[in-house]
Amino acid sequence: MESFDRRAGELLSDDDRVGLLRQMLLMRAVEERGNALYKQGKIPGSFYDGRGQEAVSVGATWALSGADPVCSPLIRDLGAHLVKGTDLTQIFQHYMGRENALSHGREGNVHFGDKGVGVVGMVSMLPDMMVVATGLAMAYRMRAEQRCALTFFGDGATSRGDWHEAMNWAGLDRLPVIFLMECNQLAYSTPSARQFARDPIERAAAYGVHATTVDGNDVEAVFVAAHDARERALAGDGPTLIEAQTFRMHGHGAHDDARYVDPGLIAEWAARDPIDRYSARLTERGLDVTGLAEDVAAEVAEAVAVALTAPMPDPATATEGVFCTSAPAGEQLGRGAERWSGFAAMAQRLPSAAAA
Amino acid sequence: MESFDRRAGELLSDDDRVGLLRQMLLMRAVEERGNALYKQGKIPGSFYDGRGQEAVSVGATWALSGADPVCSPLIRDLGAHLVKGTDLTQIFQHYMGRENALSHGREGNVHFGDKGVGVVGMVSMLPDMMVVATGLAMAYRMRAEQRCALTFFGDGATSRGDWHEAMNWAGLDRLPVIFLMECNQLAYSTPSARQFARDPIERAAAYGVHATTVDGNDVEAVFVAAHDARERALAGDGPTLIEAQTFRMHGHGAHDDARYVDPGLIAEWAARDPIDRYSARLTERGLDVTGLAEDVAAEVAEAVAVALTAPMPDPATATEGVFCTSAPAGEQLGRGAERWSGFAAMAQRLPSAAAA
Amino acid sequence: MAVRTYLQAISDGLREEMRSDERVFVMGEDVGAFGGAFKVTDGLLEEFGAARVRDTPIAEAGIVGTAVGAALAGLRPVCEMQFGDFVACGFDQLVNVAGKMHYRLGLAVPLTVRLPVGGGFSGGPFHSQNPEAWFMHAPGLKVVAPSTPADAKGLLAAAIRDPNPVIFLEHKHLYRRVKGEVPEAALPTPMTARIARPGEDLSVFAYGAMVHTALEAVSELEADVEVVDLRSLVPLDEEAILASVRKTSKALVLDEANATCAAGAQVAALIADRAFEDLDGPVRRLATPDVPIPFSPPLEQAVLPGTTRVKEAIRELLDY
Amino acid sequence: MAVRTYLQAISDGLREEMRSDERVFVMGEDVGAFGGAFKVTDGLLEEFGAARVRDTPIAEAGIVGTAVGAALAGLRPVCEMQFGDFVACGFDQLVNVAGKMHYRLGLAVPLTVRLPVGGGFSGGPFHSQNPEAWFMHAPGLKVVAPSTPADAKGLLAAAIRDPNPVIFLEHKHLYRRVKGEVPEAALPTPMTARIARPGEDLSVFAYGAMVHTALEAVSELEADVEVVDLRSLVPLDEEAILASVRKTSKALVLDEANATCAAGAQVAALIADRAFEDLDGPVRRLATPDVPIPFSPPLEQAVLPGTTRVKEAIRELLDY
Ligand SMILES: Cc1ncc(C[n+]2csc(CCOP(=O)(O)OP(=O)(O)O)c2C)c(N)n1
Ligand SMILES: Cc1ncc(C[n+]2csc(CCOP(=O)(O)OP(=O)(O)O)c2C)c(N)n1
Ligand SMILES: [Mg+2]
Ligand SMILES: [Mg+2]
Repeated sequence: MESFDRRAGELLSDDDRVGLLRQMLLMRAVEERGNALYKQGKIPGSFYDGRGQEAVSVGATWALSGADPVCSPLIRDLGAHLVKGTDLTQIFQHYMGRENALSHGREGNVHFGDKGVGVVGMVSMLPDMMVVATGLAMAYRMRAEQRCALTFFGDGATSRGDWHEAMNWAGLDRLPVIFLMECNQLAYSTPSARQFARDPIERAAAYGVHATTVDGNDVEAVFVAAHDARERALAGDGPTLIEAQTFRMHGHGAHDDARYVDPGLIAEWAARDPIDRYSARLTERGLDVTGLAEDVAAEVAEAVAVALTAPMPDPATATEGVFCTSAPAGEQLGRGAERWSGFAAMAQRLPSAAAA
Repeated sequence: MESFDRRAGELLSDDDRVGLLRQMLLMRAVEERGNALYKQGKIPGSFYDGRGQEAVSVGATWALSGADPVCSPLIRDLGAHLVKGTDLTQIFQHYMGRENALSHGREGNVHFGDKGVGVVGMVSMLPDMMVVATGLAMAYRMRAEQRCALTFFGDGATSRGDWHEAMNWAGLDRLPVIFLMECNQLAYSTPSARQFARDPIERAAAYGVHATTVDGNDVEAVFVAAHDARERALAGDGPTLIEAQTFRMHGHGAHDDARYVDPGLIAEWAARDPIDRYSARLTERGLDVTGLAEDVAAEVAEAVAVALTAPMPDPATATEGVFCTSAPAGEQLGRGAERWSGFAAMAQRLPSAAAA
Repeated sequence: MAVRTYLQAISDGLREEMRSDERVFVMGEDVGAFGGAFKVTDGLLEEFGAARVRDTPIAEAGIVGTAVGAALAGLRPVCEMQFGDFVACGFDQLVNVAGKMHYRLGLAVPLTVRLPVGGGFSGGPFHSQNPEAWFMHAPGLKVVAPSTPADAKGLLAAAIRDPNPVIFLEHKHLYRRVKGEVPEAALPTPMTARIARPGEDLSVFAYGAMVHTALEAVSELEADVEVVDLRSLVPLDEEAILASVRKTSKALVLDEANATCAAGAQVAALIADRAFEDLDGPVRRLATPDVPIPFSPPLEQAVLPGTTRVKEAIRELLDY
Repeated sequence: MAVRTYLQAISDGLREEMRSDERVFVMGEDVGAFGGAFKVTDGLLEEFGAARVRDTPIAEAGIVGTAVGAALAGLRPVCEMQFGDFVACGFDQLVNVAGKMHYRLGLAVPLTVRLPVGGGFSGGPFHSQNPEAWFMHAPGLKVVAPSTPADAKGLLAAAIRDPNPVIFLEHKHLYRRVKGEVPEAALPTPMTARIARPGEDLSVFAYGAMVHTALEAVSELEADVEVVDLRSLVPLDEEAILASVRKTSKALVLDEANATCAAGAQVAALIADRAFEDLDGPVRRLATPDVPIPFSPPLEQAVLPGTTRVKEAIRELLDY
């Protein structure tokens, strides 16, 4: 693995660091509450979380500019939605199948998007959205825009043909897209060793795709890898495959007790919990992060309280919206939150650009 | 490229050599006649040939035992059918859409198979049959049979998802399958440079697939590569990707004048014609190959003459056979011709096996 | 006869076919130690070993395509799609490779693809689909859709023994909800329709979960309604359909799938063409409108055909 | 108005949309310098450059999926499948990604996929298919099928300007065989049916190449037959269909696609449900039986519906 520490030191401010921790805490708190709501029967269907993998989606999305879309976060990547700025209350309403602005009850789980902040919701067929992200990148290249697209997928998803079509296409056209492979060592019950003989990262170069492996439980390392991939993309140097090594700490979904996973492995990875590690690191660094968890808990509690008062969708609307009836005016994907302090710093240096 | 000459010297008898040349001549003669029949309006639809690529299908198939299927030869790979022993007259009847034992008029072009000799006909969707060949290999492995499957595909076909699923699957399970990539530098009008950024052969190792590149216009080199791949497969060492470097000397099909191809390139490759080169080499070696072309011409002429007397299929049969109505008794794929002298030599050493 | 759930009956059927024919094997994502997403293959790994209970990569084209190869080599693969929805990723291998092989080349492809299908439990747009019509419109594929435990077991045996590729639809909502007597012996169910409830005044045609919806609706009405469980969609038991209409003169065709070009459209078109003279009223259809299946319960209930709407449709048609 | 072939009309339509809207671009295999397998995109590279006339790898999922991405980014991709048959390889991206995006997430996917379809020239099982019913049975996709040069151009404009994914079926057998007047101006054709020939005694419903088969058959008969060119399959112009049946009381539904669950099944089922009282005879269907399209001319002619069989069916139904 490359050394990310030094680069992180150069790139991240203390505000960034606190922000990264906060978003990871938020992701965990939302998902813990989600699991509880599921068990209380308030979330229909099923519930999936990314416990232990918070550093991946939070770290990577932190590196995006407001105009860089995520297409798409997957079931372990709630952090991408949060970093981009999707409203918490809406997320809970969505989870519970209540009327909400994200999916109007048409979708559940992490299958939401928020076009306003530039997040395209996932489809279940893995990894279809890699191809769509490649298409976004193709459009940016065609319009000579300084933007790139970020897409997530698991180790298991690399076995499907669409993985290949996206890798090949992006490599061929040197497109500004970041492929983030979340190697949590499992695909449902199937270990990576039954998914591929050799780590897909080894194929990247032979697609014309730059590749890098990071500790997926180190949020700064993930951030740096995504940051560098974005720079490369914007410089016209093509796509990057980032492999984030991590571990799925819960079952595949709330219904799955994951008894097929070696408890020793879970204990080992628990000791590397991305949130605990990062809290300790920031404390060591002299940052006060003691109040964050409480803040976050309050934020979640409030969002849930409001969400619980939201009505269910009106059944009369069930068949509406299959087709779009008026042409979208201009681009549909809006700007998400811009978290990395580097963007603000650049904007200060370029006041006219900031005004635009 | 590896050195194949020495190995060819060890493996091939003079009978093999004459046989290889004869089959290449036969492929060319059949296709020349096919093009003529197409232009005369006797072959409906379209016609595709593999001119200049004869060494690939002939050389590779020569290395197969009778029980090793080809699944499937593609439009440039008539030689695989011929080496396996499919009847010439039936082939012409098939081309012309007359009643025939191979497809009963349901198929055209090189889209035929001959289950009796262990050849599964291609489907057009590229490269779907790679996956099917992988499944044959999976079955052989499950039954612990000493067999392997050979499958062909072009450089262009490597861009599709099924290429990846087959490569990954075969590598994962170390299956006895030979992937023969026919790199003729074009996919219809599209040059390889617009198909992939980096040669797919570079990805093979990272799938757990052994890889080798050969001069696809050198029939002995192709034979040796296939022979070694088969040995590896039977030894349990998994799949091999053979890249045969060659060039498409005609248009994509009979309708295509290929004016998009640089004439200089065609001239360059014409000088490396696999048949001319091999004839010269055998002559140099002291083998008399002067009569072969004439023999072959006579064989083709006779087959065509008979085929031209065959009736068109009975329209009343058009809807028959969509479903199989009686369970096949045992394996459907029979034994093809066994061409390589090495098999006969082995059989002599093992008389009981020969009797079986 | 033992009482088994629909799910247990499928498991039993699979186990018995594997016991009696060593060519039969199962493959799919997480079908081994995990026993499959719905536990249909639970216990098979222990009994038959990893060679015959094969965990695969996430590669639906790979699953279908390698199964075609294995079938050509003389084996009898039974593929599980984790959810029927994912069959879209193996669509080409099914319709173009498996389905056309026998017609084109005379090669039989004895292959079964099990599809857990259907909605009703907030599965949302990607875990609730009923894709059978796509395959009915692809020559060379058989399609069966049992509604009872006995037929689930019997049709699975029939599918596995059939020398053709067979799409086996198992409705997720029936898995644990429906129980019934299942013969111990592995008797294949013929691919024909079944009169689920005889009647004289109106015929309801349904398959899979909709058979239960129809029966429930009829049980709440005072009317002599026949319910025909199609069981097999390809081949479609046209004679049984026409015979029922000839008797009752009124037809309601039910579908959980999206309405346009659904199985029910084919059944209705058949009746309109070949039983026109016997009809005393329009051929009514009830199906899910052409929308992806929404996640939220009130929305999902609004689109899936339920007993209330079935009863209404029956009443209206009886009064016609 | 200039006289153009069906193929030229499609080319013209594409060129004009590209001229008037810089967001429109084309992509597909060999669409650039080569001008496409059928030469529909001939000359576009020269006029619009390689950025807007994009040769792609052989990757149908890639073509559809990247087009979805480009559409989300505000462009208007027009994808060419080299033959409509290969759309099976991009099926999942179409039905699961493109088709459901707006309903699920409120994102419009203005995307056109051109499918050269149909048989009649010994294309065999993989170059002759009519896959429209698969997409009619996938919510969120529009499906149009012009039969004349004017409609080919007009419906292409309508498809490209539509904010939804539209499957544009262009029948290969019409490309050079059919000529007609085409307005110079780029007027989109509404996605509604068209009376191709008015009549009082019987309605024939058809689309694509079958419209010409129907017209030819009718022209050889002494009868007052109406031919309705559906033009759009999704949305389906139900009112026009019902109005025609109300007038003529007899319906024949034609399909070049395989019969089961075809577009024609949907039309027939619609008539049987909603125009029952107006019917004076069975709703007859004529379609290709459920077989892959065979290569050999006598076999292909035996399965595709031709004028002889259409005439027979019309006569029979008139005499009913
Ligand atoms: C094409 C496809 N096949 C099957 C599934 C069912 N499925 C959902 S998640 C999953 C495992 C995914 O594993 P991985 O890609 O490693 O992601 P992880 O869950 O580990 O984050 C499977 C098989 C699917 N979603 N898509
Ligand atoms: C999935 C798919 N898409 C498109 C085609 C149309 N097509 C037929 S041959 C061909 C070019 C194939 O190129 P390559 O694989 O290099 O084989 P070659 O013709 O050069 O032998 C194309 C695009 C196809 N057969 N299959
Ligand atoms: Mg994983
Ligand atoms: Mg090629």
